Amino acid sequence: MTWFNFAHASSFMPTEATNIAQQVDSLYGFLLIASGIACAILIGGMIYFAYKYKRRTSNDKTAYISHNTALEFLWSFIPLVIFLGVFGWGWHIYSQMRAFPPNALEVEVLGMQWNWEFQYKSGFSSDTLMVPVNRDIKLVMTSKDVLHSFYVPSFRIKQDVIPGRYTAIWFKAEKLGEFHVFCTEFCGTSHSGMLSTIKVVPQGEFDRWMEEKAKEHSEEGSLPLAQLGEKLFKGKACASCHSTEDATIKVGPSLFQKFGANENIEEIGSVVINEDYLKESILNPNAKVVKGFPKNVMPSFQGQLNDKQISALIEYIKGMK
Amino acid sequence: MAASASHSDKNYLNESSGIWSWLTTLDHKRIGIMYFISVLTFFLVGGIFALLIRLELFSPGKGLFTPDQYNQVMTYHGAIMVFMVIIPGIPAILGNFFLPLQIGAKDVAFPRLNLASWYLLMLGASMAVATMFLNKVDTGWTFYTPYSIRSSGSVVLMVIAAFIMGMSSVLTGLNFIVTVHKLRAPGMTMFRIPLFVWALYSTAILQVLATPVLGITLLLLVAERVLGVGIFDPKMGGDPVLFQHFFWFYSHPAVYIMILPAMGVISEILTTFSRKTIFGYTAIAFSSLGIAAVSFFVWGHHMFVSGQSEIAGILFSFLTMLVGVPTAIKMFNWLATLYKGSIQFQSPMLFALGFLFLFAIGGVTGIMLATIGLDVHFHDTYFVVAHFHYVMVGGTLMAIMGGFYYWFPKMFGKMYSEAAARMSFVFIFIGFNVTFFPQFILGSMGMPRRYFDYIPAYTQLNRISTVGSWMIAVGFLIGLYTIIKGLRSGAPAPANPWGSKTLEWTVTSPPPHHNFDVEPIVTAGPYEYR
Amino acid sequence: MSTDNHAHHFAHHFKNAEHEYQSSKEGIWLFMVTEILMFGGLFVGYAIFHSLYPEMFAEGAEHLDWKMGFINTLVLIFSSFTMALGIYYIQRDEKPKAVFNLALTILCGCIFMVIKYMEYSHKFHLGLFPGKWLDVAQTGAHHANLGLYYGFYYCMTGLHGTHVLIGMGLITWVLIRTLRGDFNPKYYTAVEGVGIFWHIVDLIWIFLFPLLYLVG
Amino acid sequence: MANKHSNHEDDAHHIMPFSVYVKVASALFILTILTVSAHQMHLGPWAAPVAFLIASVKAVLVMLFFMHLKYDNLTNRVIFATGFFFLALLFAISAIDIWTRIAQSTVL
Repeated sequence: MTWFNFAHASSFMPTEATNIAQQVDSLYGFLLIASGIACAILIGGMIYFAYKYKRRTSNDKTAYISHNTALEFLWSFIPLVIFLGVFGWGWHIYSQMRAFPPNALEVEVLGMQWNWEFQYKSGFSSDTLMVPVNRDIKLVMTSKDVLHSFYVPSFRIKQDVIPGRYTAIWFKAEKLGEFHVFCTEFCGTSHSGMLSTIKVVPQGEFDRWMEEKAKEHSEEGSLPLAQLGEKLFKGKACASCHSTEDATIKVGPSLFQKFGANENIEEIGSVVINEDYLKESILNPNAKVVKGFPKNVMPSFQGQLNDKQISALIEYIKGMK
Repeated sequence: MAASASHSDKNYLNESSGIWSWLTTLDHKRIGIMYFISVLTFFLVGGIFALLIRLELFSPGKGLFTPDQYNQVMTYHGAIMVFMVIIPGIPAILGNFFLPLQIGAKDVAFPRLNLASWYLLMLGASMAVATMFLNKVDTGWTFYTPYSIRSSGSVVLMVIAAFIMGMSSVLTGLNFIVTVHKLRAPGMTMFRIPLFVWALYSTAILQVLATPVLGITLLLLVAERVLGVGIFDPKMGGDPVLFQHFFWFYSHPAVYIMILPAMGVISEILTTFSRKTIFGYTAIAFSSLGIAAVSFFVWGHHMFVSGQSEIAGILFSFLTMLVGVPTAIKMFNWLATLYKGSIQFQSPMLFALGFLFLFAIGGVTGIMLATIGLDVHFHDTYFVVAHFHYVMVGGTLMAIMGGFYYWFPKMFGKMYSEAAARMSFVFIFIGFNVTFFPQFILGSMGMPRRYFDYIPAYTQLNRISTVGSWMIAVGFLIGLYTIIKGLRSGAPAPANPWGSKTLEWTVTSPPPHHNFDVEPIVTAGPYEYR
Repeated sequence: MSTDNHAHHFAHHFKNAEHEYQSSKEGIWLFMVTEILMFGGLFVGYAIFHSLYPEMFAEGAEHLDWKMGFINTLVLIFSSFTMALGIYYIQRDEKPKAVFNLALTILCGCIFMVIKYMEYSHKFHLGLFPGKWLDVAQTGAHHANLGLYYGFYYCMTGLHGTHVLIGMGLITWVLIRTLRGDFNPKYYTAVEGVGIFWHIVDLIWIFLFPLLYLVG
Repeated sequence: MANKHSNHEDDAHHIMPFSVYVKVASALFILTILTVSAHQMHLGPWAAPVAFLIASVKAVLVMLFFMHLKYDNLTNRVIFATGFFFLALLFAISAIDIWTRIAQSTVL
């Protein structure tokens, strides 16, 4: 497929990190050329006729051509054949996208407003997806709340993530590096902030990372509370809505130097930010929303955090000075 | 009511006066004008929202809005443009005015129903606008579950508004079908009706058959929010993908409700300004019907990655390719109509040629999106945004503008300033390409749609796109100026300023109250330029 | 071909009264298509979820009293019969009989709604509410999502009941017009249209009854 | 042609005899009873198709005689049939999707 390499569009298409990405780009390249020809005929023809047959006198006589069966048959039949060919080509690529290799490394993806969580079989989870290069990876995905869509431009794959059921997608990255993950199904306030990264690394590095993660996971119990809180704060993507190092307002109020301060709550008035308030706001975020911020934005973490983890988070927030 | 009906200068505009005579009118022409005023207002509001979206996207990061405000603006832009501008656009304005005139009828079949449709649209529109002052809706115009079940906006009111506007659309369609079946003048056979009428007729079929399914979908969404019935809610064992099936069963044909009438307008303008009979009348007429029919079979191409089954996806990809054929037929037939014509570049013709240009690009990118393996990459990216704006704005809106300039002399009995109209075309056409062509590239690069913020790599193209949106705005402002100036001080228009052959040009400009003083007898086709 | 001997004046854009009648009737049929497609959406949803959760639907149907549905079916079929007779007598210019049959149709509609009301209040009493409001503990439902079945039950019967009420209103309207003497064998478009609407309401119930009460 | 079409329409509309209405109503009553008795025979997997079949027969009777479709013109019959056709289409393709989905399950 080198003959339309120029249309391979590498100038604006994202890196082709998988074999399927190359195939998709070949088809896209073909379609760009075919479309270019079609547009040249239609638009070029239009411009040529407009120039050639422009009105010269106010009583020009025009040819009376009502139809031409042969021509009409041709311009119905040729597009049909091309369209069906393109359909077949697209089907061929799609069937590869949907043919799950049997021995793939499986990772469970959990989409939620508004971050991705990647859960490995060894029992730990991560907010970035670390995978070994040249290895089939199968992602089994579900959502905790609303529809999301898992999209990796460099792999040319996308699949909606649906609450209440599992969908799947697979890829085999052939290039090392970091690749964007976007959410492409509108999911509310921070839809455009629901980003993640896929890190493709050599097998050795991946194995080391797995070991480290597993160790960290087992050590979580012995971490000091504030450090565990910091880890959870990152892992649950709290930071995408609450700033911790200055008073900048993101989606929600900043938590910097908030502990012990007063906040103005709609309909209730001034409230002191203490342990109880923080705990209530984590478990039941709509109970006391700070004035000026919308309700129903922050998800509840009821059932996702145990008492120790909540204490750890509070400890961490206390320390933001 | 004016008593002196015998006066020879009487036409539909001055046969009676006062606001009440307009609000209670049963005259299809006056109802058309009322639609024109209301849709133009909605368009200005939707257009301002579009400009605000582009302004926010001028730079990555937070600009004008908070993310929630952006999502609301994006939702209202979509909902207003779809339900209140493009769907009623051509059928309700130009269709109402010219369908009876073009087939030699004195009115549409059910004039009261016609007025009721306008009031329904107004009622729905006011409810939609009311949500802007209550809890603003942020679901996108597609109302996908389960987000629309959980969202805190006034989704129920918005959805009922869409339901009511849907009823308005159904009743307009019903009216047009009966009008075309029953009210044609003597000699006006089905194969002598102008192609604009064929297009409206095909559209009307879509309106009647597809909209009820949207109706029940929206009612179920209301039930979902009020009663929690669970049909579309996975928490209750329901299926959000089924919502998408129901939604697109209407909303894909709705895309053709938007574009088919535009194609009809283009056929009228091209023949008039190349003073030549249409090439392949029957092919164009049947391709309208064909597009209408096949459009019901292809809704799932909006759902290739939605979690529907692979088999369904492949089937929909195949069926979608079939819609491409009648569309290609129309394009080639229009091109052949230009061949050996006598082409004049009045502003309606400029808009028609602009339509061909933009629709060609919209069409070929449509084929790319129909190709299932490729759509997995493009789905829900700016490629899709660019594609449907090329079809909806580059197609439908260009046709509305062209059609409006074309029929302006007939509607108001005055000529507009040709220079100003051409100027508006230049700004809209260039601005449109500057705005939306970069979005194809952004989409190829992977920028998802409905994004408040984006990664820095997308900045340059977004900037170009935003600048383009300002050019479009200037173009439409010039257009508005042209219309107002034409209405205030335009030269009186003759009955047939362009030398067209269809029936509406045989009556005075503006037409008399009852359209035809003598019932026309039709003996030939609509485009007999010999 | 002339209809001058009859009082009805047809609208100016029609050629004659018959032309107007045929056009109106086509409009009515087109409207009925939209009714079919709107209700049809619910039936499609019902069929799909029935195939996914057959036991749950069977459980739901067991809570319904088929005798109530059966009586309502008979009432509605009878009302369709009297509606058809109402038109028949107008066609034959027998006004008193037509009025009697139309009134009987309205009465049947009332009976239908009363039985429906009894059914609903009984269901509410048992805690059989739609969707998330269904009281799983009180009803002892085997399927946690039984509310989905009742979602369908209330949406379908509720939308149908709304149509019965609208139909009764429309029949009252044509009844008054009949009493006023607006109709005659040459002009009875409104009665015909309302009749078709009423039969559609009956038609939908004919499917709702076995689907909800029997098969489940 | 429009005018020719409506000119040769029958000026006096078809009036069905009274006995037809009575026969159709009786048939509908009998079929309703039949549905219920079929239900009580516990036909298992056949229950749904049988109930649906009987309902369809009843529906056709109502359409043909009560709604006078039997004596109506072709256009109106085609119009009404179109509604059912597109309904079937909505059902068919949605069902194809739902019945051919390959269920994925969690890997954890």
